[in-house]
Amino acid sequence: MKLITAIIKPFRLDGVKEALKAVNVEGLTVTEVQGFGRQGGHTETYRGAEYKIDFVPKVKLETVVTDDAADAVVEAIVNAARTDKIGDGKVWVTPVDTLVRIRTGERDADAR
Amino acid sequence: MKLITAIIKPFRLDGVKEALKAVNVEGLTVTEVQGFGRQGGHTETYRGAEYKIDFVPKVKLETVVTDDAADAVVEAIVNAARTDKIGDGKVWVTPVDTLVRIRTGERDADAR
Amino acid sequence: MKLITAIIKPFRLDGVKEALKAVNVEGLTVTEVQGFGRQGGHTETYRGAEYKIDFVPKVKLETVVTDDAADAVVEAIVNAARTDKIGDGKVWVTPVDTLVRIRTGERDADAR
Amino acid sequence: MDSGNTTWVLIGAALVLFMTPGLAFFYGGMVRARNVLNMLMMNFWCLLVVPLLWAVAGYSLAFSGEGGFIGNFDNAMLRNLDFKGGQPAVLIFLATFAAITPALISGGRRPDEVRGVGGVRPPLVVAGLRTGDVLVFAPNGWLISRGSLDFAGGTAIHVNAGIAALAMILVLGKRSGWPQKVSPPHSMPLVMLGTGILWFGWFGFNAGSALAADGRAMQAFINTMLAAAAAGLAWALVERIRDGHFTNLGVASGIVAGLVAITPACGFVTGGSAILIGAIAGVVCSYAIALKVKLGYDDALDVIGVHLVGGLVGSVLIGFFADYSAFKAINPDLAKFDSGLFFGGGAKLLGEQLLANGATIVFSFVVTFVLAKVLDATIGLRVSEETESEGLDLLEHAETAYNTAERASL
Amino acid sequence: MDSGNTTWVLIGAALVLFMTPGLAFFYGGMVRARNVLNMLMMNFWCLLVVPLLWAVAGYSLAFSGEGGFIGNFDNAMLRNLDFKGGQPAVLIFLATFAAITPALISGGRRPDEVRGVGGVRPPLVVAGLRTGDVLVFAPNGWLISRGSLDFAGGTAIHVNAGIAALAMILVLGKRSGWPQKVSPPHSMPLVMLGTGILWFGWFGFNAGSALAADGRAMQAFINTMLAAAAAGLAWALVERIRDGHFTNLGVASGIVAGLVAITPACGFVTGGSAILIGAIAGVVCSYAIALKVKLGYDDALDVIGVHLVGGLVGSVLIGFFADYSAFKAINPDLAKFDSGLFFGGGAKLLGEQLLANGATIVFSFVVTFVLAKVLDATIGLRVSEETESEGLDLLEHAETAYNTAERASL
Amino acid sequence: MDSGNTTWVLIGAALVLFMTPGLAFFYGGMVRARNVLNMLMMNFWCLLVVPLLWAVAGYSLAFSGEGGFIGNFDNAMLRNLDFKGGQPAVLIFLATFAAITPALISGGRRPDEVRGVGGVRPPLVVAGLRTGDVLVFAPNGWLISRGSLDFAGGTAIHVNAGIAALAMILVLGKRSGWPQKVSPPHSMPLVMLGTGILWFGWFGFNAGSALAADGRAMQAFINTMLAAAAAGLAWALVERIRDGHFTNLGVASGIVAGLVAITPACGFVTGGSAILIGAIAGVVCSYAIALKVKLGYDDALDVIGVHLVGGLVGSVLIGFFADYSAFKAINPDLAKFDSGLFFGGGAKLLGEQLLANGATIVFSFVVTFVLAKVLDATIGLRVSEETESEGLDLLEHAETAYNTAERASL
Ligand SMILES: Nc1ncnc2c1ncn2[C@@H]1O[C@H](COP(=O)(O)OP(=O)(O)O)[C@@H](O)[C@H]1O
Ligand SMILES: Nc1ncnc2c1ncn2[C@@H]1O[C@H](COP(=O)(O)OP(=O)(O)O)[C@@H](O)[C@H]1O
Ligand SMILES: Nc1ncnc2c1ncn2[C@@H]1O[C@H](COP(=O)(O)OP(=O)(O)O)[C@@H](O)[C@H]1O
Repeated sequence: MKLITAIIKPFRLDGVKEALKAVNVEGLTVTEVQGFGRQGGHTETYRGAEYKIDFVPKVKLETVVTDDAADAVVEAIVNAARTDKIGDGKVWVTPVDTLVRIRTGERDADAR
Repeated sequence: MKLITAIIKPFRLDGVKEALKAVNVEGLTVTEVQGFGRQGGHTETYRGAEYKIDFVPKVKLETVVTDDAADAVVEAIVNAARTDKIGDGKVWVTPVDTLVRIRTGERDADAR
Repeated sequence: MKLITAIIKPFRLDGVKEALKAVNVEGLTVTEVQGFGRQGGHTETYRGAEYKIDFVPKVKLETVVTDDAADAVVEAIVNAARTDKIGDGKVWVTPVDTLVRIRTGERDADAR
Repeated sequence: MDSGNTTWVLIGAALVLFMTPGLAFFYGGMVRARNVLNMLMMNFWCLLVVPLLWAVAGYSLAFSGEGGFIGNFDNAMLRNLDFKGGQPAVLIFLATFAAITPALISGGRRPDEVRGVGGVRPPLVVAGLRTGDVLVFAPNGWLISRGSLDFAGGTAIHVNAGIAALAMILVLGKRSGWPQKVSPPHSMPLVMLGTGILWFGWFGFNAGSALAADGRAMQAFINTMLAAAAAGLAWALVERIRDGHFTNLGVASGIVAGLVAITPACGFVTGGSAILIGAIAGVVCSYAIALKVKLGYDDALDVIGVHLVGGLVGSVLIGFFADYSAFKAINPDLAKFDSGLFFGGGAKLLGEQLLANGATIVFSFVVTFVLAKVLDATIGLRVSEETESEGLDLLEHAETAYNTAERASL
Repeated sequence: MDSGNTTWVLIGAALVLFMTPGLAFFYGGMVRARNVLNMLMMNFWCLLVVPLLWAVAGYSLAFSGEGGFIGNFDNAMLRNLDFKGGQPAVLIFLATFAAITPALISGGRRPDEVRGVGGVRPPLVVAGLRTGDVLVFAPNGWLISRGSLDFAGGTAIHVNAGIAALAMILVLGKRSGWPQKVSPPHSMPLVMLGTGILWFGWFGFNAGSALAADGRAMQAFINTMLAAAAAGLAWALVERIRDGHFTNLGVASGIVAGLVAITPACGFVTGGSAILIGAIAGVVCSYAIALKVKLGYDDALDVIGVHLVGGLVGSVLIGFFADYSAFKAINPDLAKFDSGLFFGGGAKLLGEQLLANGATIVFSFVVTFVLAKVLDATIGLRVSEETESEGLDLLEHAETAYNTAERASL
Repeated sequence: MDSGNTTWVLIGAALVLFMTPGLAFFYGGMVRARNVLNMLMMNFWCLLVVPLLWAVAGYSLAFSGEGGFIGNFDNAMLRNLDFKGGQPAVLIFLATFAAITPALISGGRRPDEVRGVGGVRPPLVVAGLRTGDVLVFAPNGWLISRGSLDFAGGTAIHVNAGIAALAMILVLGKRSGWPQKVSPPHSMPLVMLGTGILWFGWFGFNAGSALAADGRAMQAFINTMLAAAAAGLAWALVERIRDGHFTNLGVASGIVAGLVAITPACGFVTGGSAILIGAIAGVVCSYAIALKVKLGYDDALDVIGVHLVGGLVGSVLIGFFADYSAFKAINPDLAKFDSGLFFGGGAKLLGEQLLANGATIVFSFVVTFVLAKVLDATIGLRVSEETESEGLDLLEHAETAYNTAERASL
């Protein structure tokens, strides 16, 4: 199994979710995160004093898939998340030894 | 070392934590996440307009353990998190090259 | 590629970020998490009733780096995050099959 | 009624109306984030239902005619009101009192536990009940005509609502996990906002009850200020000594306990007595809230510890501190009332106070208990375990209180 | 003006001033967390600009002199005010009315969509416009002198602001994704806080408009209470039956709809009529808000469904429910007004009410539409797509509403 | 005191009481989420302690007898009050003033830095001090009897509290990391809520200080409205030009600066002057807040930039704008006061204003500085570094403000 992790722009979450459904991903887990990268942050002003915020809100998406589905899933995410603007984010793939569905105890491909 | 990641129902967190203590897990990290899966979401109504929320609040739990402890830990989590209802969540295991305790620089099994 | 994950004290985030810049890490993703470990939690009192909170706020930091940069990055984090007090946190390293930059489709080292 | 007194009574009514949202925030801040909307609903609901009942018949049944237990329909649907004498102003002032009484009971349970059709049935029913209750405490009513004193509704409202809450709680039973597993207030700033609004509005409640901007209103106003301050301070000091910290919730609870305690007394006692009544209420209530664990009733928001006990403390202490001569000096035309034990009036008033509160407790407890039992047996009052863990806001109201996550901003 | 009436009018002014922050929270809670500060700004901004315009010339143009359409500059810069008669108190009371009128329009669009220099230009410009509008509704104005009735500004303020909001909305077009993609209120407790403050302040708005603490003020106060309660209840019941749940937003919306509807009527009708007007407004408005999707205008905060429709309902129902003889009984010196269809006055008043509202709608719509078109063509009213997705608070005001994350606590 | 004036003064007292929670939210919103409860506590604490001190002896020492520097104990424990003349109403009105004065100082430091037993010691001690201070500004006091003017406490309260805050700040030193590392307001809606409550309550503060609902009260009310609006607008425009954005915090700060500046002046100047005073205060304060970085004192919540500077601006401008003849026209019986430089009164009044403020600054600074030094040397005023990073709420009060996480809902 593979764990696909993606960092994307929050407003693309809906689109990516639909794209994932289209490649038969049935479950995923989403976390609100703060990203730091080339995109840079922004500045806020309070009573004339500037606050530099380096971080940008991003959404992290994790889904465990079978080995042979991994490439298609990565591709689906990249296509759906892309806006061609800086800060679109990353996708990475890590190996998973085993996946268990808590409710049934099913393993790996059956547990997705 | 292995990283055990579990997505569980929030109200099971306390139970799972106790179960993990019982199998000598001394540290873990918890994140609030949103899950998407078979369980489905819910609908809210504001001034007659329906808002479909696809995501369900879940808790993500991460703990790095020694290779030989991994199976017992997975089992402990599965047993404690199970409610036999849809949406109970997943556990997965990924390989870890090394673990360091920041305070002491200890490595791997000693760093847990 | 390697994924370096660190759990640190929130107030060390700025310092660690600077230390990572110094070792050429150009992107990272940050999550607010709750830690459970040796450090212990705290107690709150409401109308005389005690609430034991086991968890401590921590920050999780994830960055994907090239294999040969991994050791230096771990070291940079450990040095910058260390306060020598209990609860300083952990760093762990996991293998990454591939990394993609969404905006360009670049892979691995180029995608950082 | 002259323009000054009319302004006094109407602004008083507006202030008391504002107290109900204040109460909603005071309680709403204490519950979990997933139940706060149900708590707000239970309170706002009282503002929707009770004034209508009051206008249609409630006021008339309570205040018109000569009946010792119940009035007549002479003023039903607002008919035959004496505008010159200011009767409509008094009517609407009292409507806001009638509205907040059942709202107080809403704190009787964390909403985790109370269900109903859409979470509003119990307050609805209880609203009807309470409006009825007030009848017994009407000016010509049995208790009042015997000589017991209750200036702004300490017995009629706080003791009454507090004991009703206890009856509800006993019918409902404990939350699962209580008292081991409880949860902290989800928003203390909301609690403090509620406290600020309550204190502000309570001047209308207490001093407004003089129904004229006169010397007695001044004294009631001063008493309200001092008792709240003394009780807040007393509760905070108890917590500091007993638990080690001054807490905001302690200060807020103490302020409310002091306001409750001075409510029945504020038009009968002088400033020094008000300070004492406040301080005593602060100390007594700060210990009374611990009884729930010892005696095993799950009074999540401490309606009993604060409103029942606070109201009792204030009402009973009238028996010691009432001072007719001081008020006679302010207003020579004032109708006679008995002074208390410490002010030359002997024990008679104390006896009347004990009797009035005892009768109220028995009456209100029995009525509410029977009603709650009937409701529980027929439609069921407890929410399901699923609702308890998912939260009432979503399941009963299809709403969530806070949508600040990025997800919500998609 | 005696001390009682002076107190009445000045406290009324303070209450109405407090309504604008209340409105800010009512609307602010409904928008997304990333746009709430822009919403608050649009409301507070009205409090900064309008009272100044009012003092410099607005009041004088509206109220001095004999002109049927516009006054003169006799009272400009607060000159020549009659302190004995209480004119300054009335002036500042009305200033707070002038301020809240453009604030109502701010709800005309979720701020996601309205831009300007720093997000404040449209309300600024519209503030000038509105202050001007009021001229037409001055006491000597054409509409009023024909005999139409508007006690506290149902037509002049709510219908006026509501139709102006519609004009703005038509110029601005729809948000991208509307009506498929919308977002829930970011903070319902903030909405309920706003509701509580609005109800509280509205007593000053309506009963204060009697400009004396007299019998008519009492009646207006009672009507305000009952109509709000009836409308809140009606809206909640519609939702329960239609959508399956009682919701807090429904209760809040109903309360506001009832307050809007009783605004023009509160000094002309009695309590039973107020309950009916409230109940009708609650039902009608709870359905009116669905029109936006059917007819395709993106009225995100339902200013049209609540203020325009609510104001119309109340104003037209005066034509049925106005009851001169009841008010004559309260105050024998009261100037004559026509009674409504149900109270022996025939259809004349109804005709006048329809005419007055029709004229207001045409006038206000045309003026605002032209103005908005000009603004849109010259400086542009819509924010860019980037601003829409990043949030106005950050891009227009360089602020964010909530910084509670650990990150913010570094 | 007739019913109208009694209502005026008592409602004024209720409004001023409500200002202290308003101030708590205004400041509380500006600090970090982990310190907000300590900020609320410091403000509510003043409401608990000061009214009691005031009733027991403070009022009497300030207002009874003929002493130029201090009164006597004739009215201690509320004895010998003249109910007919309305003395009790005035007493409790002033109690709320006494309470908010030390609350203002609480903004003198972000709570990150101030410790004490449970975080309340400094305000407690300072409360005693401030209550004492007021003695010097009593009606028979030295400064007032020389002819300087201070209608509602601009010098006695705002300058006094502002300079005391500066003394505290100089003793406490800078927060670690300041001014490089600071943190943004944790909740701007809370700040705006505080602003709304403050403006609302300030009508009681300023216009209530006329102690009668008369022409002067009307003028003071109008001035309060206009100065706040002008200052809010001025500050917002400065920010727009200087920093590029209109900000909510700027609008809020401007409103408060305008309210502070008009406080001493509102009963001596006419509307046009009020607009100018407000506008000048808005501009001056918006620049004054930048001084802290240049001069190196860590005035985290800008008590100095807003209250000290705003109070000074208003108080000194009385020397230019006071207009006796205008007020004489409103009330022929008005006691004489000097007019200002622009209104034919010459420079005498300006001199008195400068002297009064100078004396206040020296007196209050020295007293507070010495006191703070003593406290710092004995019990220590700064919190430990650990407390600074963990947050005062948890360590000093064992509470956390927000528990909205799922974790909290377990
Ligand atoms: N090496 C990395 N490891 C983990 N996350 C990263 C890494 N680099 C970037 N990110 C995440 O991806 C987001 C986008 O990266 P950024 O460099 O801003 O733009 P782009 O992806 O277009 O190159 C960042 O905000 C951060 O959350
Ligand atoms: N393939 C997956 N990868 C990552 N997380 C998943 C995956 N499938 C499900 N999840 C997580 O597990 C939760 C429960 O899954 P769900 O399909 O709803 O029920 P069940 O676990 O009973 O099959 C989801 O809400 C989601 O957070
Ligand atoms: N085995 C583990 N796996 C994952 N996270 C851990 C583990 N042990 C500790 N942590 C995280 O590291 C934090 C610090 O650990 P703790 O045991 O308190 O102190 P220390 O790191 O000094 O030994 C914890 O709060 C938790 O977030």
